[in-house]
Amino acid sequence: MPDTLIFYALSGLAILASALVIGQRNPMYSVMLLIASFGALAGLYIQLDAPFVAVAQIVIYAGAIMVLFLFVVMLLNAPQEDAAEWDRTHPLRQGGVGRFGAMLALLLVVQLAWALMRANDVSDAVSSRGDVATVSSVREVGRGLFTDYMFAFEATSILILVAMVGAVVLARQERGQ
Amino acid sequence: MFNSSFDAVVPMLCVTLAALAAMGAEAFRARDEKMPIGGLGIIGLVGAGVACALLWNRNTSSFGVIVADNFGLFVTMVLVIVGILTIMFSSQVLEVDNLPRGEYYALLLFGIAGMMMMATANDLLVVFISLEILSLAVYVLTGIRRDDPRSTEAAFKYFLLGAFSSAFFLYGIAFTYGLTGSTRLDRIGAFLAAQSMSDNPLILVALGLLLVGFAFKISAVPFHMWTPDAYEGAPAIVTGFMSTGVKAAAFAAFARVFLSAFEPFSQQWVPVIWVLAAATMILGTVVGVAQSNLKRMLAYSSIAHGGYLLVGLVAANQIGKAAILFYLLAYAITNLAAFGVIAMLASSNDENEELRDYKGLWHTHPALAAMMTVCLLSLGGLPPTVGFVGKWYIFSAAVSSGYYGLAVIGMLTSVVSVFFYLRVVVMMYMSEREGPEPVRPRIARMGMVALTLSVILIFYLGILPTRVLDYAAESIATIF
Amino acid sequence: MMPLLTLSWLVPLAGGLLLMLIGNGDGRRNGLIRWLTLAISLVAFVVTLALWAGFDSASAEFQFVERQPWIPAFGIDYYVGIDGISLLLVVLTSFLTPIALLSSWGSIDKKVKEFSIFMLALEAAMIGVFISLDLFLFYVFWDAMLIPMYFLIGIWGYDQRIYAAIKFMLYTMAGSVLMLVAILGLAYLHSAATGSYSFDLLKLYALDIAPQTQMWFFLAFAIAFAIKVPLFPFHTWLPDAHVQAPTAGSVILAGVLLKMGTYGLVRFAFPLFPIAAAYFAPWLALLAVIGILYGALVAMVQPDMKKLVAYSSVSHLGFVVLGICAMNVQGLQGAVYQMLAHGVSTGGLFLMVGMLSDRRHTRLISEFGGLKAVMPRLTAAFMIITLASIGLPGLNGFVGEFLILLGAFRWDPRYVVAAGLGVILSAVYMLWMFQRVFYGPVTNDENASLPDLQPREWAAVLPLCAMAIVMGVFPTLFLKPMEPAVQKLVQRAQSVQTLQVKAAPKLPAKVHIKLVKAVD
Amino acid sequence: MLALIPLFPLLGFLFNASFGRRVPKTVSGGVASLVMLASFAVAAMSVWQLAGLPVEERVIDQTLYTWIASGDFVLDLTLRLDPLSAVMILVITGIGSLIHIYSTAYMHDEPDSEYARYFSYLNLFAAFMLVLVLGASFLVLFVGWEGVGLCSYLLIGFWFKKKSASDAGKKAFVVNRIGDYAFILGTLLLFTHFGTLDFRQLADAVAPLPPEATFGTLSIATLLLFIGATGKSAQIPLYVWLPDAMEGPTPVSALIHAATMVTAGVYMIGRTAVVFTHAPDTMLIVAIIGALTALMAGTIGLVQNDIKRVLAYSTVSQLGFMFLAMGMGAFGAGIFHLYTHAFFKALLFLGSGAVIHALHGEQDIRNMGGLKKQLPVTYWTFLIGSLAIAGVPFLSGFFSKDEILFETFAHGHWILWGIGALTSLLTATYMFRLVFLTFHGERREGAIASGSHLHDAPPAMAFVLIVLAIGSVLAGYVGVPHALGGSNLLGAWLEPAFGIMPAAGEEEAGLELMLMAVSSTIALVGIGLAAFIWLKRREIADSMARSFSGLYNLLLNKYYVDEIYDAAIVRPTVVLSTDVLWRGFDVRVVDAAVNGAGTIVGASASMLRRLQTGSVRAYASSLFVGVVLILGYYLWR
Amino acid sequence: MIPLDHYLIVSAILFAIGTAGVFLRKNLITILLSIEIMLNAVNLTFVAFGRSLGTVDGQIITFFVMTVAAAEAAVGLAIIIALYRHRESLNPDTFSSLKW
Repeated sequence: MPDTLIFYALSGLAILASALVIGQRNPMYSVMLLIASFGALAGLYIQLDAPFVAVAQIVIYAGAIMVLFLFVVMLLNAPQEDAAEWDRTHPLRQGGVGRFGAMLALLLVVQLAWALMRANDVSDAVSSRGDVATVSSVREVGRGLFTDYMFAFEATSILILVAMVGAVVLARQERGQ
Repeated sequence: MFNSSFDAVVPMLCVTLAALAAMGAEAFRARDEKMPIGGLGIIGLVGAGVACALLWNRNTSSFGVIVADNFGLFVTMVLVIVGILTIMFSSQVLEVDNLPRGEYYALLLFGIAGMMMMATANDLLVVFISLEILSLAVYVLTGIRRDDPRSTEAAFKYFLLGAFSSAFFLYGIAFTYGLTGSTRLDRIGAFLAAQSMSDNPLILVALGLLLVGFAFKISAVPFHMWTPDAYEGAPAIVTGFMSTGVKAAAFAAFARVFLSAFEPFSQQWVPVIWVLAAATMILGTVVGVAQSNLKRMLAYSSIAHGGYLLVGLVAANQIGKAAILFYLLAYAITNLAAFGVIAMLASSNDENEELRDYKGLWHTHPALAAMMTVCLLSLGGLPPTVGFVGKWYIFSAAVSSGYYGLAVIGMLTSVVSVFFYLRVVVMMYMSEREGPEPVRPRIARMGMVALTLSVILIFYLGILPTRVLDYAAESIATIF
Repeated sequence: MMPLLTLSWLVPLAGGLLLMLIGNGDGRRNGLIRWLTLAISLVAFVVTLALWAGFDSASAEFQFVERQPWIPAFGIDYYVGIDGISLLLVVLTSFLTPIALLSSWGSIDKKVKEFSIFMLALEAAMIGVFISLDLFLFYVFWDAMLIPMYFLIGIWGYDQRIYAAIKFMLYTMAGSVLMLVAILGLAYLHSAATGSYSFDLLKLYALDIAPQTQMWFFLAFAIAFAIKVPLFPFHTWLPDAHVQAPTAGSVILAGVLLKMGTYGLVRFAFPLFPIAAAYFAPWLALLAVIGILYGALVAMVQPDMKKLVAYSSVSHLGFVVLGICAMNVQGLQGAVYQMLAHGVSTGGLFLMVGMLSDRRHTRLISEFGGLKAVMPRLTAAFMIITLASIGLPGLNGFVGEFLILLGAFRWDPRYVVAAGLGVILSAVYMLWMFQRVFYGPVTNDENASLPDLQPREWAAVLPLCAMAIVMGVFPTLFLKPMEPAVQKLVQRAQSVQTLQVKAAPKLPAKVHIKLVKAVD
Repeated sequence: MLALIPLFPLLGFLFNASFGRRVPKTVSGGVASLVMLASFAVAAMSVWQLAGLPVEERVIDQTLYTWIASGDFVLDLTLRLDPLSAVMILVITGIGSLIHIYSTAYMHDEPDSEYARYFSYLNLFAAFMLVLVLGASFLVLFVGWEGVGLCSYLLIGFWFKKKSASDAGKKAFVVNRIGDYAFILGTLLLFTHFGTLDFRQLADAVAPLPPEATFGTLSIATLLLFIGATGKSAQIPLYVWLPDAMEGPTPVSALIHAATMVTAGVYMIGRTAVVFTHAPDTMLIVAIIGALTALMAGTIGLVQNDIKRVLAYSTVSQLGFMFLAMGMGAFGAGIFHLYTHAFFKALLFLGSGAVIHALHGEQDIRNMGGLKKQLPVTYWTFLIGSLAIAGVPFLSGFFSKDEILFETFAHGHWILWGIGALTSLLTATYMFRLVFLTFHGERREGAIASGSHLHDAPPAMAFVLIVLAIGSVLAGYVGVPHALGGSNLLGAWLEPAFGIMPAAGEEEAGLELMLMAVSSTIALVGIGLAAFIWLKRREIADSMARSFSGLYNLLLNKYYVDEIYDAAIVRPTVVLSTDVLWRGFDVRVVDAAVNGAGTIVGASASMLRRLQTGSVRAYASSLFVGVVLILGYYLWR
Repeated sequence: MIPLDHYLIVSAILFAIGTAGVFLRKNLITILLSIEIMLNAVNLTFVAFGRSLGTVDGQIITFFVMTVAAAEAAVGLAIIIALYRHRESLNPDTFSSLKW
């Protein structure tokens, strides 16, 4: 029962925070709220017997990535969303796009929920299978990472390299400027 | 370390090493030192090509997630060719636009490595990661002309939509994983074949989301919106590269996932892809008609070509699978060469990519005009070019599976597409220029060599396609 | 033995490639290139004559057959061969090409090299179309032919050339892609029946295709060919293309390209799908007859000479299609003969109209008048060709027309009653044009001092006039080689129909009656 | 041997066509005339040879080569000499030669090249005409048939700078083509039924059949053939070209449009007599058309003012007579009239030519008069010709015309006989109107040349006129009817060619004599009437024209037939073609559809490209729509 | 215990919120954040599925996703910086010089 309560609390928090993220005009607040949401998710991960992921979530996501965002927000010094009037000639450029997208998002939720409800084998308790110790073991995670996921792991290094080079290429100041 | 399980990654390893070498060379090069960094890339690519040749028919796999089957190797070969041609075309572009050489080549090569990975990946996660590798590389290449707002805008649009769509793709992987317990394609395939899951809506959701991810990368309608903008904004040669390399890799993975792992669900995905193919062919060609910017026009044309490739996927018979491979090759060479011409004619301050800029090109650059014409005719699918053989192959697949409707749509749209290809020819050959000649750079020899090579290939494969068709047929014999 | 058939198309193609090697930046070597091109085309002509010389007129089989695996996985071969029908068309092609080249001698002075290359490439592709026995090969040549023609019209044509070139290309392609689908379908049917793909025409002949399928495939083929012919109402590309093309282009277009449509009907559409052919023949014939009258009527009121001749082609080709639809020996032979005759006479007309338009830079009939006094030689030649075109006995047009009418009459007299009116109208429009251009006083001062035919022009005109007469006086020279092939086609059409009547009684009643009639 | 007959003129044509412009007139004209004479010689020899054969074997065939062969349709180029063609070739080569000779003088004012061109055409015509009559099958006949049409076209339009001339040439050709259309259809019909186009084989095939009681295949076929004949031989409704054909040089009118070509229709019916006799319905139509044409042309001829036009209508009228004969089954009589007509009509035309020549091109008889003295040779020969055509007894026209009228009457067609008799009256009247207005009386106002310049026909022309005048008198005596104690040699000679011969004659000699008397009277009355009106009381003519101005104008304008054709057929066709088919259907429908397809593509292109707004969020929404749709498809499927 | 579909629905909602954010916000950074939300939602799905399957694969995949998210964020932010340099704006609709 507490599990359920905790689950609802955390999920509620995550959803609420996320909803606030996209309901914010100020990106600074958005980042902060997103960190909160990530925190809630980390809680859910713990509940799902994935403590390592939860830690990584806090450290990598909330700690690293979000800080990156913050840096940029501050660097650009453009806290407010650009509310200037823009060209209203085209229907798709008006607020309609937002509303339309939101509606589609709603539709997506409905679709997914409906699919989930019709799927019969997902209603089992999430922890019905597997050994908690195995699942939550960092050792297992590490072993998996360097055996089955060895190649993916190596590939990730290339990914990071690309991101690095790319970020440098794009963001550095022009020489001589 | 060099056991058999390592062989399959050798091609991409070659390329990756070349990329690293390019980075290193750039890092250690003196400020004004000229260095043949592109040469490094070509060496790496040739190495990859040789590795492919050696791996041919050996059907090895590494780490369980990279399989060097003939299918993957064929696409890898296509990517090698794309890479070599791109590098050859690039030298002039880099010179003229003063782009950061080392980073450019490194990203290009990393991108190719990612593509190779994607083409040979046997694991959805690896597909995703490689997709990200190549995407990130291409995003950056798109925006590499930082001083050009259009270039940056293109990169931004491509990036934003790419990220958006990859989230869907990832979501699809998540469902697939959740339902089948694995991300390995062979296991998924085995699982789906064993369980009757067609009544499970979740697997269909997974299917749909994966479809979206791939459809985005191959710019199928309605996931194509980024394409014209990105293609137009990117430097021409990058456009050439991404319109061929990315598409080849994405299609390889698409075909692999849908024709092996999700083969049991073909009843479910074929109608959707049918619609996508039809819509893509129609929209690509129709909107292409209205374009006045050559790059943008070719962007729509490449959308349409994606549609033709989808037809091969719909047909999903032996011919269709081989046809996809052959068509990828045909399209890659042709399209790349066409963009190569555009790239070579672009000067630093004006890209000269409006159709009217090509007026009278015949008189100033007869060889370029002629080769451009060959490329356009090949894109239009006229014999005796490779484009014709490709189209013929694709549509015979469709007909063999009884998709006459799709074949007819494809044929008719290809007629319409000929219209806009011919408009370029009209400009080059049949219109006289009023006003001053646009400023055009000196045409580099390297680019001409690449172009000549492409044209020779276009004709060679158009007239004597047997050998390559056989390779394509062999490629699909080992899987599926 | 020499691979003569391959040579027949390879010679021009190789010649064209050879020309590419000649630098001609500022037109210095125009003369050399012209002569070289002419020489190449004459060599090709000699090769085709050698074909004729070695041809066994008594045999209905394909001769000079060459066969090399090309794309074995699909049963695609480089498979060429000719029977009497294709022989004559090949010879016609190589005969007209040098003439067309001569016609452009003076009028094309920009980019002579490229022009020559395109002309030779065009010749190669056209010959290829006629000799292919593999549908894939056929289609390759068929489509490849469009490219040089497109450039010829688009670069060297008149004011509206770009529109005309694109219209020509798209119109034709729109039809032919449907045919491609049908070709693929045929290959697939072959694989379904025998387990292997094949584009071999003879193997596909042997296929037993369900009537329903035949209908669709036949339509696909027939539309492609009908556009090429051009059959009413698919004809509107033709006036534009003809009018805008340079003289050489018009000559080839009228002389050879249009024949491809009718050749296609004879060689592919009818024998491949005999049941559908029998079903659709009345409708095709109806269109043909409408085309005959329509083309003639519209030709009559054209103010532009080239347009007039162009519409007259619509009318003449209608006869050809009518003959084919009759599917009996006379009709078919007449049709093939008419193809040749039309090639010679309409080619000649375009040639001479081109000469006039080169001299005066206009093709409007109203700009001319009284030329007989100024250029008696051209007038005489024009007269001969005009008469040939209106089917005067003793000249080439008559033989084909009469045989067609005869064949069609035996099939269904009603068509002949209508088609015959076209014979009247052809006299009206041709003679009217002749009168307005050549007779009367010289009203326009610009016409007063036009030079008569030059020796080079004679060289182009004379062979055509001679052919017009030879074909009219000794038609058996041409009828004989094609007869066995025609007989075979007719027998095939009838025997398959007989079989199908027994095998498939569920056909629509109309077809059934038609078939029974054909069998009787 | 037979082939030589047409070959000679053909060689003459080739010579004049190739070298004519470079040789003097004497050479070109001389060659042309010589080849004709040579041809005549060969023809005469051939006929002699034919006459030497027994009656039932009087056929000489010469097959040159197989012309067209296609399946079961094999057509040899065969020339055939039989009694019928014998008469024809003699007429053609004989009168042809004379006219060639005449032309050497008549055309002497033309420049060398035109002179040569003229003779080349004339030779070519002779060649084709000979092929026409020698041809053993429909198609060989058709070669000549069309060939002479061509030459007629060329010669009518000889003075091509005159628009009226080239118009007339074109009209002749086109109207002939209409007939040819029917002719070809008839040929095809016969071939499909009998499997042959050879006249003899066809006759053999048809002969055993009973005559058609109802309007069947044979009737249709013969009717079609007859329509062909009406084109060539200027009968209703296709006669309209012949009067216009007078735009050509006068010798041409004499040779082609009077003596030879226009009779081809009559000849053709004679040639296919067996078939026609099996189609009684058609025969009747032939007769009626012939009679009506004769009458109608006669009425028109009465008021025409152009000397050659009068003769042209007279020709039409006489041709009508011939068809009347053919329609009556009196093939011999028809051919007989054809033969005599050749002489006197050639004579008349050449005489008129001499007049025109003398007057330097003046053709309007209202501007003539009193030429009798200045042109005596012309006058006297012309007069003989007029007498002959009017049917004055014991001249050639009398015998042939009487035979026709007699046959008509004998077959019980009194109405047709009446029409024929009336036409005879008209013939005599208008011919003598012509004679009187031209040669008698005073020179009238507006005459171009003053008397001093007039000269009679030069020797070459005079010679020809005299020969023909003699012919006009004597030609009839080969066919003196039995009633007059003759033996109708010509009829007997022709008999085998027609297969069957109605044996009207001896037993009705009385009737025939009576009819002869009637028609002789008619002829004389006609001449008298003409003399009264145009010699004595010319004002009567004018007052009659005034008081019956409606009728007069109707006749003067040839019943407005040209105008009716123009309004009913030509103009609507042009309007239909221009406005409905070309500018309407071609441009507004087909091309509009084609371009419309292009426009639709283009329009949808510019519409669809608007979706590409440049806004990344719109792009994302498109993507998202795709996602939702695909998922929706899967979930709601 | 909490059934799997609860987690899945939570993640679906989060995912949808992410997608909605892409449309609703006119600030590039926020849009990027929305995409991060989507990726996180997927992570939750992975972990939940992994847990229910009883393996650690889901967790491992999550790490890769995080890496990818980081890389994307790096490149994305670099692009945003470059964009901002050109136009001084973060409104995505400012950047529509490429269209039609």
